[in-house]
Amino acid sequence: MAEWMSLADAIREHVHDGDCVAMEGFTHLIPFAAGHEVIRQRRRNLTLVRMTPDLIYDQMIGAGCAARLMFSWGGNPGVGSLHRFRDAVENNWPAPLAIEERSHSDLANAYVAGAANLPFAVLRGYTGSDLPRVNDRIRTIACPFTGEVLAATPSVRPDVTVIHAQKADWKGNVLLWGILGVQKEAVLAARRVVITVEERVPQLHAPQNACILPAWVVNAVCEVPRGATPSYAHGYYERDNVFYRAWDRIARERETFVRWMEQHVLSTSDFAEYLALQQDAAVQAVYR
Amino acid sequence: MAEWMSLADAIREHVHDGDCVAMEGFTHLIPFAAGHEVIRQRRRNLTLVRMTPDLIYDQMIGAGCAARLMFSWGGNPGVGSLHRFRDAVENNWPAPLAIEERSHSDLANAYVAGAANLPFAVLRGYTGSDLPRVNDRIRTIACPFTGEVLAATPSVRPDVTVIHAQKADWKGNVLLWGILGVQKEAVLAARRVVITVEERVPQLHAPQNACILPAWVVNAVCEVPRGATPSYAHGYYERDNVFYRAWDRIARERETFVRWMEQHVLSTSDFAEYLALQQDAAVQAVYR
Amino acid sequence: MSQSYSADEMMTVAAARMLRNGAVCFVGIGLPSTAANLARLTHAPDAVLIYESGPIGAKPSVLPLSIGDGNLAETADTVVSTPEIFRYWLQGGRIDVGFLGAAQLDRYANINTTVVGSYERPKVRLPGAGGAPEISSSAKEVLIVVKQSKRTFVDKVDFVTSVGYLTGGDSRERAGLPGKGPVAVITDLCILRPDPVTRELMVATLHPGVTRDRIVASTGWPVQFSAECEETEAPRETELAVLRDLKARTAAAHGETGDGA
Amino acid sequence: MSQSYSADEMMTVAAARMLRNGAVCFVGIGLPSTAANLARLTHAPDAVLIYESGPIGAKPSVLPLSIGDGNLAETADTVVSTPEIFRYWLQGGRIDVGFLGAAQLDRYANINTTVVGSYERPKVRLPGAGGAPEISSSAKEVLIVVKQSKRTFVDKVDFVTSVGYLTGGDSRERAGLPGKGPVAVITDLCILRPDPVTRELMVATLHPGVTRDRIVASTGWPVQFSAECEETEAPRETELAVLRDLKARTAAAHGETGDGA
Repeated sequence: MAEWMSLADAIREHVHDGDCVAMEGFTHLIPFAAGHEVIRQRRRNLTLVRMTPDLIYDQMIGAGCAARLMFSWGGNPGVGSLHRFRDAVENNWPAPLAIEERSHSDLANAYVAGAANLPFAVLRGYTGSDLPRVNDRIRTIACPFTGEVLAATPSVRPDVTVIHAQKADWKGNVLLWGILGVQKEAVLAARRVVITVEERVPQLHAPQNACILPAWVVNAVCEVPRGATPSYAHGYYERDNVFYRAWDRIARERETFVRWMEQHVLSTSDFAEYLALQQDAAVQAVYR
Repeated sequence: MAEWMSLADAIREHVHDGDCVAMEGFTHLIPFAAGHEVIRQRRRNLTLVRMTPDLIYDQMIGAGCAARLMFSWGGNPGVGSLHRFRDAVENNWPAPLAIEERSHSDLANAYVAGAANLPFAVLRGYTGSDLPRVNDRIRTIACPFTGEVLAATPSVRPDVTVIHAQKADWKGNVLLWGILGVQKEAVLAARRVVITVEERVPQLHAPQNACILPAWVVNAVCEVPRGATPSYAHGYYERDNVFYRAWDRIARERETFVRWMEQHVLSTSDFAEYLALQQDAAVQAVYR
Repeated sequence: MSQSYSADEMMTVAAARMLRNGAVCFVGIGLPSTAANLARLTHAPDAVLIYESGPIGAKPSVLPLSIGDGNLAETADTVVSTPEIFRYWLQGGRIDVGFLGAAQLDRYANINTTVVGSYERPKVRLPGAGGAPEISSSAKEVLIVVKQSKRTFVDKVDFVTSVGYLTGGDSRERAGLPGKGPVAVITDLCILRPDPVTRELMVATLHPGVTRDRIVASTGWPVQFSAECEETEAPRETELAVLRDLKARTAAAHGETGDGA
Repeated sequence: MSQSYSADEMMTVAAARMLRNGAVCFVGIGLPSTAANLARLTHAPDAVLIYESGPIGAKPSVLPLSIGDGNLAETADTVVSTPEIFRYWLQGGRIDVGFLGAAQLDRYANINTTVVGSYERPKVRLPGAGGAPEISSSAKEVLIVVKQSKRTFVDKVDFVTSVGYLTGGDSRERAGLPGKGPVAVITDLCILRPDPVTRELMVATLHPGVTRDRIVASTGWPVQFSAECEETEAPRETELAVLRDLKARTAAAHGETGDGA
């Protein structure tokens, strides 16, 4: 049953060294505040799962939280490379990063299978691709009726899934809308669930078939306004495209990355303080 | 691409003798008007698929449209038996009815697999049940990762799916809400799609994540107000529980059934005329 | 002995009491729905009612006549598709308690809702499986609510639609079924519970005024009584008042008793 | 020869023209998105744009910088979950045209977006597969939009992320892939199409002002020109006007060129 708590407490209680962690959000509603808190609490040896690693995992990988990454597309959308991800894969910095690479379709199906408590997913995919050659967890299965051979991959069952959503009511029922990504499946596939929300409201006033995660599938819910910045929260604020572009410069070199991480994340006590710092005119001038 | 047409034309064009037909709607939005039109046009030898056959299939089976039924629960909800269904299975009247019986979970998964263009579905089910003994299309499959044995069943791919929905816009984009059942999957699993709606509107004004079937997955769309009567359409009218109870008496004996079918369906030219007849005080007196 | 309540009321109240507050409950139509809603309106206000048609967290003001009544959707926290209910919520292992009925039941709580007689040439064709095979396997616990008679409580079910404890003992565990199985069978005469070892249903409590002879005469196998067999607590005033009020509201809304089948 | 348009504009216009009105198009970010929206705003107003993040029938007023921009959701007919996009819509066989980019491409239009160098010790780690392996197999037709250079158009891709025609001939059909495969590769220099028999990419049209020598010098295999090889029609006034207007609106909204990567 959902418990309202601070984000720091939620990460302390539910994200442990060595855990398999999924922080999902397809461009929209990416749980940056939670990612920063994981970095602040210096979690190590995590297996990170995410379809599109994005800046959030670039930051966590560069900060040394991850030992392993399962993903399907690792880039800075609309900008270019994830430099910290590349540095880890190409040069083992700050630590070696084992990767398990799948396609979007596969990983989306693997979350569905996890949510449905199945050990594997079946899909039409990978025919002719080299991916099964480098990932022995992409296998085949024959249809028991037609004999047709399809791809089979293991389901994803994170120890903990962390997402950001728009609203939760006082009981902890969570509502999200707009681009839903794979969040519902990532939540239902996980053993534990931490959700940050833009705001806590008395009533959700949701449409009948809205995407709602009932309080009883959530462990911790935390009010963190603008907690998806620099991604966006539909109905609340827009994507900070300037930051996505600035990140390319910040993350390109280890020195600038380390300095940024130290100043902006490790030296701030929480996401509100981080956000205040982002508004600083001097910081904005550097980003632009 | 959706074409607006009369229901009679839609059934004539898209439902053929011998077709595999799914008419879905889980208690809500059951396409009765379309079912009546199939009876009026005297389609024969149909394979009917439906999780909950309900009165609509009781009527079609009793009228001799069906050669085969795939289903998971065949009763008059809240009332009792489907007498015409039972008479067909127990006594071959008016014709023998081959049945393929599955569970709700299976059939729901089979529609999902159909919509996803997969030849089979995998589920945790049937362990210890006698159903696989009487249905050789319920088989097993081993997980290629864990070795665990699960149930596998063939996907459902109807020749034509018929559903009723609340609204469509002039292009033929269809909106439904409330209890959605398995309708989206049944539509996307089918080769052809006929949809009746309560009303044609200039704009759908739907919430962002509403259940919408785009015009380009629909073949025919027909405006049939109250077309789900005696089931209900959320936001339009309620379930006619009196009729559901009256049906038990009407369908119990072949004679009363045949007379009702002749008077109410075969002798009316369309659903509007049928509905007008239902309002008749004498008819209402018989039902109550 | 004069009673101020009916056997049906006793059964419904006894079933309702089994549902702990906060439990996530997969509810079928009819008696299970009545019992689950009675629980919600008495000792278990935070029970979460899930109907297979899609509503999650339904709080109906009147009892639904069908599994997909509009009132369920309107009062639910959310309404999802039927495949999602079966895939993510039931198979996903999120259901604490599944409520089931039965046309036939054997001593190991195996359920038949398919046919009386042979499958190929049935004497009576019953509605079929519905959600029951997967509820009986995936719900963490199962409660069965059914009227007791020799016709229903049979020595051997004609068809195993949904499993209880299979052939008893540890046969259910060995079959690898995720859920624990039926923890109680609530009838209009008594409450039966599986023996911890043999898993045979034993009479655990007798409803007030019901004799052992009557139980024996209503059971198609040589039914056993547990050593601690006591009397079921009679329905309390408040339980009866809430139940009757619910039924009256339902009757007013549906135009009849609305108890469902 | 002086041109009133850039090579990028020629490429985008040529790609947009490939999209027939009414086509259901699975759109990636960057050039594919620009081309698909240009088509929608010119000759193909009824083209249906599907983005892998969930929007179906998106009609963005400015070009999205990311695959999940809010403007896509707001202008879409509906927004579904990402698993649904891949399961029901792409794998379901409902996509007419998939637009893809490439970091490396070989003569049979096989695509690499995974690594340059070896997989275990890559020289350059690229973003990876994304939706491409299943778009390339399940979309009825594929269009590839990519800038042409020897670095990109290679004799042998370092890694086959997404298939084109495999080893050519009927090898794609024999592998049982549902879709037809890449029907055109649109570059900043020319349009290539697969030979009907060998399936090797042949230059079909040269963009105005581009010489055969330049194509040869920009291609990592001995590229062939089809017998009917002609000049690509130059961008028309209206095409350029709409494209530049779209880019200007995008720049105003995003604070930069907004072309994406």
